[in-house]
Amino acid sequence: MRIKPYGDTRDDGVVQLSFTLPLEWSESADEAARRLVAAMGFGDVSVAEGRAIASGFSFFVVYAKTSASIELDGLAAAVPRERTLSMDEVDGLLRERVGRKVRIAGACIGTDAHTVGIDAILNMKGYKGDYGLERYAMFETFNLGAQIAPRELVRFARENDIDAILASQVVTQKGSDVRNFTELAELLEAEGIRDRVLLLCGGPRMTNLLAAELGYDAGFGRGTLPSEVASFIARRVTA
Amino acid sequence: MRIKPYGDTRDDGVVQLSFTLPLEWSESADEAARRLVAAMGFGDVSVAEGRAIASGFSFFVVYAKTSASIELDGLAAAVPRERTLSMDEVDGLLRERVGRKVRIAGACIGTDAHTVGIDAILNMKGYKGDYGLERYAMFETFNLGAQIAPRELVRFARENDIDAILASQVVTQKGSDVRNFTELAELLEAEGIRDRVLLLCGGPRMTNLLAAELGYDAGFGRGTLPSEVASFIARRVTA
Amino acid sequence: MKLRIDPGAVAHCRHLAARIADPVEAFIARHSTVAVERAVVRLLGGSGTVEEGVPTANAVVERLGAGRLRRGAALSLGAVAQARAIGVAEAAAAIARGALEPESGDSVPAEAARAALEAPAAEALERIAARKFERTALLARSSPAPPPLLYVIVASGNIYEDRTAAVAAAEAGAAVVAVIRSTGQSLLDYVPEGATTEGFGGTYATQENFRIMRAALDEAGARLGRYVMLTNYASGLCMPEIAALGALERLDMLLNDSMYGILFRDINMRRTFVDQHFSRMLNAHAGIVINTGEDNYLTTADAVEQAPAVLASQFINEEFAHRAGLPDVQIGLGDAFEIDPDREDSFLFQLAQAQLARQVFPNAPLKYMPPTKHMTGDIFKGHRIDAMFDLASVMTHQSIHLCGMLTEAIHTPLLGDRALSLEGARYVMNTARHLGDELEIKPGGIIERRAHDVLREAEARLERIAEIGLEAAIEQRFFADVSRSPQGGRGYEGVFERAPDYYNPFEEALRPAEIPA
Amino acid sequence: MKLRIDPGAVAHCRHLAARIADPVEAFIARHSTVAVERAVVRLLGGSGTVEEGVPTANAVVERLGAGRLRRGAALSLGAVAQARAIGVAEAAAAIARGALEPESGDSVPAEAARAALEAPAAEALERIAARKFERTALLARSSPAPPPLLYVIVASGNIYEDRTAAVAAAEAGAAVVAVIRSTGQSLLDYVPEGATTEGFGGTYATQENFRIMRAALDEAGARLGRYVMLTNYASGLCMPEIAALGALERLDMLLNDSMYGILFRDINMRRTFVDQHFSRMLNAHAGIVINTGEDNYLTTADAVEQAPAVLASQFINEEFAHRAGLPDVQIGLGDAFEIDPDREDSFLFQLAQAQLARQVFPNAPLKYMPPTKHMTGDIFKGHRIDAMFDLASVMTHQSIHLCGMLTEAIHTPLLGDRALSLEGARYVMNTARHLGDELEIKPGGIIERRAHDVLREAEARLERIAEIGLEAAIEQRFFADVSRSPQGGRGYEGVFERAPDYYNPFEEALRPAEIPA
Ligand code: B12
Ligand code: B12
Ligand SMILES: Cc1ncc(COP(=O)(O)O)c(C=O)c1O
Ligand SMILES: Cc1ncc(COP(=O)(O)O)c(C=O)c1O
Repeated sequence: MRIKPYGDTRDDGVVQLSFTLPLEWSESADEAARRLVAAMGFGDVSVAEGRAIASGFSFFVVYAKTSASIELDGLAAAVPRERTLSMDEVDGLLRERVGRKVRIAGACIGTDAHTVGIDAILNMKGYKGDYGLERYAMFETFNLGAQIAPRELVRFARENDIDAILASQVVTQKGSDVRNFTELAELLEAEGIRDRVLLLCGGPRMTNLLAAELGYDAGFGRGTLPSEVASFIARRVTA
Repeated sequence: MRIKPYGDTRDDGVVQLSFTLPLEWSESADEAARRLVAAMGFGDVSVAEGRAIASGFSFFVVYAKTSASIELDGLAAAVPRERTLSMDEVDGLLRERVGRKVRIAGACIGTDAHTVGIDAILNMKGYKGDYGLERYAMFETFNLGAQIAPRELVRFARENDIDAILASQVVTQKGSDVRNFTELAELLEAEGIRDRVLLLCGGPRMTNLLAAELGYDAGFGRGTLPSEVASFIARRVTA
Repeated sequence: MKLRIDPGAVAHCRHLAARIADPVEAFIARHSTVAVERAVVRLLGGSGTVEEGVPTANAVVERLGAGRLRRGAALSLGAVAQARAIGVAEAAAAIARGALEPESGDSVPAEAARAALEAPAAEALERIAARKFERTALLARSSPAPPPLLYVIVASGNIYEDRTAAVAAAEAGAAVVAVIRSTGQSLLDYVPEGATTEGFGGTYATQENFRIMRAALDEAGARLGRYVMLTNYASGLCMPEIAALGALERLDMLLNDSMYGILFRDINMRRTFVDQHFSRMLNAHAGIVINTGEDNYLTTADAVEQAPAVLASQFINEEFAHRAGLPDVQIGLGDAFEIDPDREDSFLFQLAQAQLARQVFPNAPLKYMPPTKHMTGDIFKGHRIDAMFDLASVMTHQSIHLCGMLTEAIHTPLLGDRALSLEGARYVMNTARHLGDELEIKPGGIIERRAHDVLREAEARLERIAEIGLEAAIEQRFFADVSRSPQGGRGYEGVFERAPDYYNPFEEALRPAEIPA
Repeated sequence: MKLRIDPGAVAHCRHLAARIADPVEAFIARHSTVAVERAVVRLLGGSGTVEEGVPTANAVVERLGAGRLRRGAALSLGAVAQARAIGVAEAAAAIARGALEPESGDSVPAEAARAALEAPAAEALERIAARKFERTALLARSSPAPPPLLYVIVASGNIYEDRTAAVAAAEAGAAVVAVIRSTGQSLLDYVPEGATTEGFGGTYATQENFRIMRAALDEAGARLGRYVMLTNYASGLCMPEIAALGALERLDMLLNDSMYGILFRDINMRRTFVDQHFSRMLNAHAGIVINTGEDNYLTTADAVEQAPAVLASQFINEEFAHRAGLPDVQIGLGDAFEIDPDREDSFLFQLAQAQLARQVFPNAPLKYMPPTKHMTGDIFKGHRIDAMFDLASVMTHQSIHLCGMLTEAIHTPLLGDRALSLEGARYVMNTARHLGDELEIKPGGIIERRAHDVLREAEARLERIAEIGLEAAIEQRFFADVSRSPQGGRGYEGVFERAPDYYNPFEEALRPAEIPA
């Protein structure tokens, strides 16, 4: 089944856009905005607002209709979503099939100091009422904290027989997250321990698809619950 | 010169979008949104927000980069903008070259009852400190008011030797403006008086380009000042 | 938060409103309209259409002719039914089709005709009462969100899309859903029939459309555990008929103003006065909350200047409503947040006006309309203006809150717009839930002085109106800056003087014993 | 709007803050750091870099070595200058390059070395004073918008894009522009050089970047008829150097907190205490308003629970600031609007906290930070949360208002985001300009009770801290839920005990005669 955006009627394709153009405002700036949105492939372009926001810059609010649609069939498969296991299930599975604590090292890498996200996954307290990995009987977690160089994390993993590495990146400007994640993955390869560890990454803009591109085993985005991460690890180390 | 949207760096092409999809929210709905925006031709698609707003409907806020750009050269020509004449200039021009009052009939046509816009152009008081056409010595104006059938307006024009017809449409839903404007233009043709009158239209979404498509001499959009309309009429009837 | 206002001035305003209403009421008592009679026909069972889609009610009134109509349509129908020993509804249908001549009842004495009407009239009133009790029962089981009632509009033009939108809005937190009418419907002198899928800027109000929406919202309400109210528009050339249909289909609110049609649709004032009275009697019996239209004064003229006109009009609307038997709890007086947002301290003025209305009409379910006039294509700023509106509403305990839309200046609301609006209102009202109760207005400050000024000025206007009479006042642009003459405007031809033996069984049954309060 | 708060409790808090600061000040007096010494070198003319891009200041400190440094870098420079009969700046450059050995001054008596420093030190202080007078003159000619000062950040990573953004923001109404530093800069133990075009989540703070921004904003300010302030960040491993550079390049504000680096960057606490003191002395002389970082407590921990920690920290920051010679009008104490927006009556709690700060620190230019933690990708709701923040700010007369961005959870602000934010703030503040003055807080109500609770709890915490000492309190997670040890964290190796004849000409000149207020 294909669907399109819904304004007030099925398949009307209505989309709202806003953007700034490096252009002094005038009526022809409105027309420039209209043409630009038409050039993006939209129809029925209506420039609802266009005005100067600074000398040489104009801001626009536009409503337009897209002819693009998206196929839903097969989508669910592209974003697999397994049932989240309970803490008991995770611990039970690991106790039975691994028989020792799974060792986890987490850090906010590079110069990024946003630890709240990785803390939410690792710390006892967890996130939104969902306990963190520290609370699981069968995980041993090491939270290295903020601004950890990829090299340092790799060293720690090697020296401490880490089973799973959890790297976080919250600052994404100018692709700094991609750069740091890549560096980490490459170092693990270079050190020859990539296949010995489960490699996870996360952050507000992470998706599983991006993670796969970066050579990670999984990626977790905004709103991730610790139990989702725990389930994933438990399933993968026992698979 | 070609320009692109400006996020925080020249030519980064950043655009904000929002839309609703007729789709139950889940993580795969976010992915659907991402793919849809990619299908629209955007790159670096980031779904900043995706959530259920009702059963079977999800709302999304997306930031993405467009590769579309727009050519500025020639744009000014497409949206010609003549200097607005002062009231004295308008009256002077008409006195000199026409030698009698120019007769104007205005109305909000069809079932549309939004008279504020056409009143702003016609009434003495005008709009934003700019006097309306009634105030000009060389215009004689007839404001027929709200919900005037195109047929009625045409009859009035014929019976009263009207020089310029000003039709307003504010309700644009489901193209009702286009329908009414078209009916008016066609009736004038049918009655054989189309070339005897100057035919102007206006409303918050009107553009000169749309007006031309509809067979009008000019179209006036949001924020139009009466003096702009007066100047246009004066220039055209004396051209 | 309380304003110190002069109770004497308020009482005096009410007294003046009564003086203003008196001569109008006398006129109403002596007249009826084609719309009132059509409503009577509908209540007596004259539903559906005859050939060419003309509604039965219109056809009946047409065929009865002016002379017979002066005695009330009911009397003719009763007579024909009696003469032919058929039901009144059947008589109506037959007359409409032209299968029976109205003359066929001419020999039946008025007594007998009235007797024939008794049962069907009582039955109609009972059906309405039953719908009202239904509502009461549903409300008793409902767990509503904290006040005010969040109210949104749907207006796609297509009743099925409207239904989708209404259910989605209910799920997103709407307590009231209104279906905006297509532009132009209020000028039609008949109520269209059936489910409709084409309209401009709104969807036609038809009995079938009412049913479709009512069923959908009942279903959604049951699922959500809270009753979702349905609203439509009465004011227009068919006020009494819409009131009748709304009563039968359990609408919960109706836009019903004693002057809106006059001022904003150029409907004849006498027609409107008569129509609003009978329609409100039906609203009263149906337990329908009326919404008056004072907000409209502010969408065209300057909101600071017009505030006294709003208050004066509220007093007049209240008085007319009382006289039609509506208790305070069914009188949703209108007001709006329309002061220029870029005016310094405009929010203080808004608070003054909203709080004044709250204190002057303590038991009325005030209807608070959102910013519209000053909304622009800048949806971001618009969303903030709406936030300030939401704040004023919760601070001053407004009752019926029309959620503002960030896209107000662009299009009738999209499904997503409504969700953003409801979410936004919920946020603001929750974060500032008790703010109004925790703050006090500085005595003699900007807010209080403004409220005083508005009250004084409204009183002065009411005094002038009482002197010259409401008709003259309307002619002299006392409201919304428009002038209408007593015999001008649409629909005047449908107003007529009642014959001495005029009879309307519903009016008889519903005439208030005394003016409620 | 006024809270009734206990002046005794406030006075007691101040007294406790003094008791807390005493032992720390004693420590400060006995120590210096590499960063303090580098700042001294810079002020004495040691600018630029030597080979491999190492800043002259760092090279000098490196080459002097620990032993010599204990007497203060200035003394060595003075001695070498004296010995070689060259200027002090020249001496610094030569030592940095390795062209002169520090030993070459060892025979010069301290007296003579100090004498050699007199002129260049005085000259540096005069240059700074001249920039300060420049500011005063520009401000006198400026027509500012009504308070608070609208403050926005630029953070593209590229100083030239930042410049474009800053000028655009000024045109859109910003009164203050801050250039956010690249992530990680605060952990560099040197200040980078030159104009920079690569940074992540911010742009490097360099002297050249300061100059570029200052020139652009001066130009825009002249055009707009109002002075536009420039801000950057001091707290970090280079606090004193940034303070020196900010003074020389006429920055108007600097983020400068006595504990931020400790808590949020794991910088050693002793290093921070010493560094903040000297940097603030320079801020005082330069007329630079400091901004403290209490808002950061609320971005990680719960804002309702942390409010007392914020207030306690404000008292401590104020006390340290006073001891460095900063008068109240230069102490921009931090606070933030970070309570969960979905909490009922959260706006009342925000008002309580903001108004409490306003009354406790009546002369401080309070810095009010926008919602960040609870902002999400829903830019529409976010824009409303920001509106409520703007309202709280204008109602409680905050001074420095960091405009919230609707895209806070998404990216560092785009040019358009800033414009929407400024427009939004202007709208809310203008429409409610005098709202705070026209309302009174209900005695004993939710707002007042909350303010009392916060004050009492802050007092209790300060009491505990005074007992155990600030170092122990930080170790025991009194602030922001993090624990730091006195000898842990970054940069401890750069702290050293002063030799008995330690000399720092700037400290001598700027030591406050008495604690100002
Ligand atoms: C709190 C905060 C701070 C705190 C950080 C304190 C700390 N100890 O973490 C302080 C005040 C110190 C700070 C500083 C700065 N910040 Co900051 N900050 C934020 C803020 C407000 C909230 C982030 C947060 O805590 N989110 C809550 C957590 C729970 O969500 P999360 O990180 O997404 O994590 C979840 C998932 O992503 C996932 N997850 C995350 N990591 C991982 C890892 C794994 C392995 C897994 C499985 C899952 C996972 O699970 C978590 C739970 O669901 C955001 C704005 C916002 N509202 O998002 C800005 C923000 C992140 N900061 C930003 C920036 C730029 C900075 C600064 C450079 C300056 C500034 N502009 O404020 C500095 C530099 C800091 C540095 N060196 O990195 C930008 C980043 C822009 C970008 N996209 O690149 C943001 C978006 C603000 C903005 N719009 O400018 N910041
Ligand atoms: C005021 C108003 C009303 C008043 C109208 C009173 C009156 N006498 O005009 C009342 C309350 C009665 C009303 C009713 C309705 N309205 Co209304 N109304 C508005 C409102 C708030 C402002 C319109 C306005 O006055 N603008 C100010 C004038 C000065 O601007 P303007 O019309 O654009 O005119 C300027 C230019 O366009 C130009 N211009 C216009 N016409 C012409 C003609 C010529 C020849 C020239 C040269 C220039 C020109 O010059 C003018 C000056 O610059 C808008 C929302 C908004 N903020 O825009 C909704 C709006 C226009 N209404 C709308 C609708 C749907 C309705 C209703 C159906 C129900 C409803 N949703 O409220 C009814 C039906 C009325 C009907 N039969 O037409 C929709 C239209 C949606 C659409 N795009 O199709 C809007 C956008 C609101 C919404 N989002 O739903 N409305
Ligand atoms: C009281 C009242 N009745 C009716 C309407 C709608 O009338 P129409 O359908 O003519 O637009 C309104 C409009 O807002 C109103 O306020
Ligand atoms: C007081 C203070 N200093 C400095 C900073 C910035 O430090 P960094 O550059 O380490 O992010 C902040 C952050 O908001 C702060 O509040």
